[in-house]
Amino acid sequence: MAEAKTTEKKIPVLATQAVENDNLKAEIRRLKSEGYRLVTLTCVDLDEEHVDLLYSFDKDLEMVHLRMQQPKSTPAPSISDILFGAFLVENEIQDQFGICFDGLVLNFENYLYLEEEVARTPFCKYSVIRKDAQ
Amino acid sequence: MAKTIIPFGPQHPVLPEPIHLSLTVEDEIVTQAVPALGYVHRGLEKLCDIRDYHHMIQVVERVCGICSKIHAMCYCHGLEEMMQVEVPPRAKYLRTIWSELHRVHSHLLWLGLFADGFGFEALFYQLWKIRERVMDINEATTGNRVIVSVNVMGGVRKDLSLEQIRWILSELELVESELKALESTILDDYTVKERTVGKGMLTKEQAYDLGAAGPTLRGSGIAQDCRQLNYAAFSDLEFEPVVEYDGDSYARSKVRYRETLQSIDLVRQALHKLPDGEINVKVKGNPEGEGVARVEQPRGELFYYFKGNGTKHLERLRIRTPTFANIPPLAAMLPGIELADVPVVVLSIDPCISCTER
Amino acid sequence: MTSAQVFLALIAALFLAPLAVGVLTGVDRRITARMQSRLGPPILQPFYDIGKLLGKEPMLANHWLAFCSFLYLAGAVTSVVLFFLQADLLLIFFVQAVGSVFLVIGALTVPSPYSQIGAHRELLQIIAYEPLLILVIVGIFLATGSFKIEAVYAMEQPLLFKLPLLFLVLGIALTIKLRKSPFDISASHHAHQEIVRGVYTEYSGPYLAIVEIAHWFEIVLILCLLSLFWSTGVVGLVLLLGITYFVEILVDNTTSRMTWRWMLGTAWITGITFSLINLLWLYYG
Amino acid sequence: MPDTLLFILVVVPFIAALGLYALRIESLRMVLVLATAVLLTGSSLALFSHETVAFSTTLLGVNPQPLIVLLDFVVLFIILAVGLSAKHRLIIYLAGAQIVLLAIFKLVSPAEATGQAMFLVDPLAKLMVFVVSVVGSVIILHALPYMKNHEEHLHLTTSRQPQFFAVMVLFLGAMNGLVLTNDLGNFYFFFEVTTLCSFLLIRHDLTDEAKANSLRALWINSLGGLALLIGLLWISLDLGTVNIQQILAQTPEAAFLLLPIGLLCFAGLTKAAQLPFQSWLLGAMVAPTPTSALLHSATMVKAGVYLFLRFSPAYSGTFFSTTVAFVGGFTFLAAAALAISQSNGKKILAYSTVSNLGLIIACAGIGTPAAIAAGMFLIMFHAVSKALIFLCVGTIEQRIASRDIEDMRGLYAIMPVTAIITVLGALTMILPPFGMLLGKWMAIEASAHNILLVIILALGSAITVLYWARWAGLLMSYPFKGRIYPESQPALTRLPLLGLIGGALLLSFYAPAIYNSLIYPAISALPLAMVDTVPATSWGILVLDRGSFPVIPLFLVAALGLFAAIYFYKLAGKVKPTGPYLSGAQTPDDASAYAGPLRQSIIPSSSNYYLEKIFGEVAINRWVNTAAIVLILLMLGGGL
Amino acid sequence: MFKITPMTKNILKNLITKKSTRPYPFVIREPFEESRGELYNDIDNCIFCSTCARKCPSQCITVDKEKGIWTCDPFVCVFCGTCMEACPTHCLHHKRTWRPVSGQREMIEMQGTPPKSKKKAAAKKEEASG
Amino acid sequence: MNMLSKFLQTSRIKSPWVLHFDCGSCNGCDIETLAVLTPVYDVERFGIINVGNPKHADVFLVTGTVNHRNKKVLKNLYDQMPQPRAVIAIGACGLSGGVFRDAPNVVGGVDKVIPVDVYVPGCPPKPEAIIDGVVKALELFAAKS
Repeated sequence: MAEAKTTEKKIPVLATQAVENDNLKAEIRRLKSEGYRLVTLTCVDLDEEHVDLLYSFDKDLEMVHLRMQQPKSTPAPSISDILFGAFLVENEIQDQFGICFDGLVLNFENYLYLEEEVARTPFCKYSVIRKDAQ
Repeated sequence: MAKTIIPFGPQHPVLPEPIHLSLTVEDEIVTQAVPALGYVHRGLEKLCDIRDYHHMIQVVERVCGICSKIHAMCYCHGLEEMMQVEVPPRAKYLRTIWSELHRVHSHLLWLGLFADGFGFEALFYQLWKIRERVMDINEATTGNRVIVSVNVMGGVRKDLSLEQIRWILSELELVESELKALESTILDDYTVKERTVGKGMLTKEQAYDLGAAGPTLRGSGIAQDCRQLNYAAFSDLEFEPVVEYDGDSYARSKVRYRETLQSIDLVRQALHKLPDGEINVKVKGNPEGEGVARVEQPRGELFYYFKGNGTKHLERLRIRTPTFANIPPLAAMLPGIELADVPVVVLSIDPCISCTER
Repeated sequence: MTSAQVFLALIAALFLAPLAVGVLTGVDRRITARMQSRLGPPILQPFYDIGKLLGKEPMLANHWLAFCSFLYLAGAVTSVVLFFLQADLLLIFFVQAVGSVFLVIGALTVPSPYSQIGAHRELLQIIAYEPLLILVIVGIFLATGSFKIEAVYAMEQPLLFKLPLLFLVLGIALTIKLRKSPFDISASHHAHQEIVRGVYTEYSGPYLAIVEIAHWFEIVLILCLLSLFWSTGVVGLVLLLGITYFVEILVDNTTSRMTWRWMLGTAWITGITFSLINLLWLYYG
Repeated sequence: MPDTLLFILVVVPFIAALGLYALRIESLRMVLVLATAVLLTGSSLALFSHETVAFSTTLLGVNPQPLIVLLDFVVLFIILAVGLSAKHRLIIYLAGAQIVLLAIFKLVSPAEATGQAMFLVDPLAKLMVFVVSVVGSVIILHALPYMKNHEEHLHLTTSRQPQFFAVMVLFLGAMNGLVLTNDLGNFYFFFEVTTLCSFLLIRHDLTDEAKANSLRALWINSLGGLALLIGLLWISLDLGTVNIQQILAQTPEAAFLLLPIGLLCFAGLTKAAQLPFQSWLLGAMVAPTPTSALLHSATMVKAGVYLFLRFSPAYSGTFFSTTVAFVGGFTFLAAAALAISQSNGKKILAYSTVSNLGLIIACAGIGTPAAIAAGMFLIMFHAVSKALIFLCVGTIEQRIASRDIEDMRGLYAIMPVTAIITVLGALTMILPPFGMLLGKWMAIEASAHNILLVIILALGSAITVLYWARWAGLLMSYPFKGRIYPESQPALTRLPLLGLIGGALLLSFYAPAIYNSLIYPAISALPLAMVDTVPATSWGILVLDRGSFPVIPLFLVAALGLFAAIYFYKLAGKVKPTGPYLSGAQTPDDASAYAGPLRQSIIPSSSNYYLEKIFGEVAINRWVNTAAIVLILLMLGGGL
Repeated sequence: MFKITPMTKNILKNLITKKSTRPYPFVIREPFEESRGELYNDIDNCIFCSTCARKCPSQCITVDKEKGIWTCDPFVCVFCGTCMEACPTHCLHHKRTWRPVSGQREMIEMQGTPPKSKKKAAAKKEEASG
Repeated sequence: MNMLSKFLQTSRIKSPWVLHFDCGSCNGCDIETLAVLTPVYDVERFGIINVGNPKHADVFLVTGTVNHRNKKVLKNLYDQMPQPRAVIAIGACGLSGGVFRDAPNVVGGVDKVIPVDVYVPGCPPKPEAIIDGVVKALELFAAKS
């Protein structure tokens, strides 16, 4: 699982399968048809421009992770129309990282957790300008 | 037809925690339920920028006060795997014992609150009375009743003496016998069944597709328990995941009742098999790379994601708690039930909003 | 009745009876606590509660709450006074309905969803227990030949022997009126329910105190009705009331709160079946 | 003198109606209506000064009989014409059958026996005349501003008011005639006139719905008319007389007459819109509200129960009588249950009317003196209270453009006076010490020996409380800080409301006096009444053999409680205001809204429980109608 | 009856057996040996090394080496016991009883004498341990 | 009259009804607060009932950190409580924010929003400490009246 890197110590890396914006939904559908269920999404702040979106799936306690690099300025495709359970976590990422999701079934529009006073992007190390989701 | 719209929460006596539901009801039948969160949101995942990864143990313990030990265990377990630290076997066993004790007290607490949700105060009081024994064990062995703070990186902070083990065993006997005296009330009482059977139906398919976790999933007939991943000492202990097939509130309460007895048994097994040796090892260096960890909380599967960058502050810590996964199934269960059953159904997923929002 | 008797009856109705019920409520809470393996509050706790509420700052969401709370009290007091003056039972029943109706109207005047739902549930409770009370009264009439209370006291044999099933029916009505499990659906003493304190939600401070006192009077009335079933001896009467009340507490502690649908069905079906059997037995037996 | 009164009560309205129809000037119409109202009110009150009077066959020296026969056929042919033009087969058949039967009746009926009274003023009639003339006049006065508004709202080019008021006034005359006549033939005539009036008034607005509903009313009432006519013919063939007093004098022994009397009662059931005939009354609610108040709650439908009360001595003590009690009692319960599921204010009132009429019929069926007294009380108090509430709903409807009770939530803030009057009106329907409850109390006490019936009455009376109390409550449901607007109304709108509520309270207060002077003589004159079971009064306390109802003492206590409550209410004006409890989620600037999900500010709304699944029309209509039909068949069977 | 409402048995048993209430303010139960109560600094032994301040996860301790003032905000302290275990001189410990409630905000401020000689050594040792 | 006013005063101390609001606590303090209502601690001995409705409550038990969303709720609830009233903040979070002081969405302790009468430190405080807190609040009532 963990691949060795040329440092003095092994750095564990998560085994992931890379996906792009365009084939994300197809991959999700494939996993769903194979009987995987969504565990969660994880958003990791990479730099000023990008975040990583990790989609974690599970089948009989075996996990599969998809990794998608997502520019902060463009909306990511929402998978909540395929897996309703994803709506909450996508809303959470909207709140914390300011990423917008296209086609969220229940969109709290960046105010799932936050009130106006703090409605910035608290989880980004590099601040971005929040766009109102459509 | 005219509708009644009710703000259910954030402050509501039947929900111990602040969650808001905008309920639309007609003749007390719920036609629409929109949840609103954010009343407990603290943003504590972000604290990893300020607190180092040792401090974060205390922070993640306070994600949820009811299963604090298990959060800390998951956190330590994940980081230890990332940093390739081998935890001594006694520490593994002790972690198992305390985590199962937490499950016992959490399930007793839940059974009580559930009874309270349908207005059975006497049962609520009796269950909480039993629970006090577990709390006493916690306090006597760790120094605190609720947030026990026994986990450290590389092991645990407290050890159990032989005398304590004997006392715990005898207390557990009492807990078990007192709980069994209530068994017929929890499982067979006419009024209890009237209020729970068939309420909040979640089919097997729904539960799977919506990503339900823990007893909510197992109550719908899917035998998935993260303890089968054999973390801590679970590889040496014997247990079978508890499954019920009806998918209603009654099935979920049955799962939790049987799990309580199962956990008492697991504690007993672990205490009998408890190996000798060190209780912790010193952890050096800082976490680097990525990793995940999953353990079974009383409410279901807990998932941690770590990303380290070689400093003592983690770069990203992500906690997915079981209630977070159970909110979408809850949203699916609410429409169509009676207003009087809203607390019952909401409680039947054992919501821990403080986990959900972190 | 002589004027001295009337005076004594008034004193008993206005002061002694509610005091007794206050103490009874205290004992009730104490026994409940013991059943739950607790120590429980002092016996005089209900009086402290009332006293505290009277001393609170008044706060209202709608003026009519004040108006209605007082009329609730007026209705309840009048019905008890009428009972002690040995008036017509059916009349007493209708007069107490005035109180219940005003409690509901008061709760309905506030546009607060909890209060409104509580009020509607209270109305459902009213339609659940009112027919039962009327039937009990009719049963008493069939047994004594009169709706007047004097006729009951003229009996040589306790009514209980003639109306055993109707006594149970009255017990159902009593449980609803006492707001005890499984019928504590519109309001309950502890607030652990889905509609907070239901019909009481918006009454606060002194107005809640008035509502509580009025509720005591309502309990007095129901207990008086119960007492009619053993009108021949004080010992039997006290025993009967004691046992009935104890059973009420027992039921309260061994059942969960049910829904109004269940309540309506149960109260009507069991209540009417029991009364029908008893009345037919009385009529033809 | 009595002759003149009778002339004024019965004939003058007919003349006034012609005048109103011909004169198309608004001010003149007003004067004419006012004058008629004053005349009618005055004469009906003057009638009380007379003992029971029987009138000869002539009225002011003229024999009206030929005129009546003529008009009778005119009415029937009009109905036939309506049926033909609407191509409504049922109406055509029913009208045709009646024309044929009436012709037969006129041919075979014995010549009027001389010396027999054509009109009779007895206490029951006096009571009905009072209800018709006084309450009716008040309603017609209220209709003056109402109809003006109504037509403005509809943007009519040519006013249809002349026709409206003509029919309304005409109806008063017919109704007075109906209750005063002592001749079943004439009774039939007046019965048909009221049917026609009702038809005309229901279709007044000429909408499709109005037309359809008016036709339904017409055929159901014609069915009643036919039953009445058959019964009439049967009786006249058997007894050789159609004089009501003579029939009553012979019936207790003449058991064979029960079936024709059953047919008369059947006519009464249709007129009183008892189950399963309630549908026409509900449909009639499309008419302008004064119509509903006058015809469809206060007076015309009372003709049905009047029939039951009038003939109660004829069947008292028989199996038939018991079934009548059950038919009435069942309607009382079922209509009350159906009322729960309604949110349309006028439909609630309609069901409530049906329900209360059922109670009165049940009283007639019980047939003891106390029960008859209860029935008479109920007729009077129901007329006043129900007319009041109807007028209130009409007034409210014109202001808020809705008759849905959900839309009346918080009405107190917009129309404080009307709201309070409506609430009081609703309370007079359900609470002691008011007359309606007095009647209900007497009814339950009188029926206590009939176990099944008393169960039905107990359930019905509880359900009645539910729909009135929630309506009363929601009218006052407004937020604390909500502004209360002063209300201005034309005098002719306000005064009738005040008059009726004052009347309801005063009549309730004087219930013992009314009992002594009016009802006691009526019931003690009943052939079966045993004097010792006749209720009595003393000190304002109504005493039955089995119980007592202290009307005046209760009034005093109530007044005391009310004053104290008002005092408290005044004190509460100084109290710190607060918003409703909304789980702490209320928004900072508006305490009656809360911050919901998605950042919305939501105003929590409440609605009544309509229990559609349990008491809805869809859920139970079929069952109750079937049960009612079975009961009616049983009743008619009991006549055999 | 026991079949329909099995709770009856339990309830009646409670009625006749001893109640489980601890009459707390009147009878105080002996706290457990390990209980972590109020944080207490034996200031005479304190060397003002600041280890506790660094180890505290809620950062409620501040140490002023120069003036010899050790302050702790008891309203922030989460009673985890980390500082107690990290303290090189074992001068920090938790009492077995909880900290009493109070009506206003308060700080624990303790004035001691910073031992000049030991200070540097302790600091070094702390650095070494990381 | 004197007797009556004396009775009112005693009853004020003898019958504190509490409103418990979880203002973003981790449930630790929350369950301990609930535990004091249960048989082992049984605060109904002091006449304490959890009424769950600010309009009936005398004592306001607040647990947990205040965040930007629930501070409004906290204020609303406080405003709906009639006088005399007391606020008890429970646990490190309620007193100051505890370990979460620095988290992004945390305002701080309860006293940043509403005046607090009694502070109960602990993480979570033991049920006995919460009872102490209520008793202390009652002393304040006695002093106020």
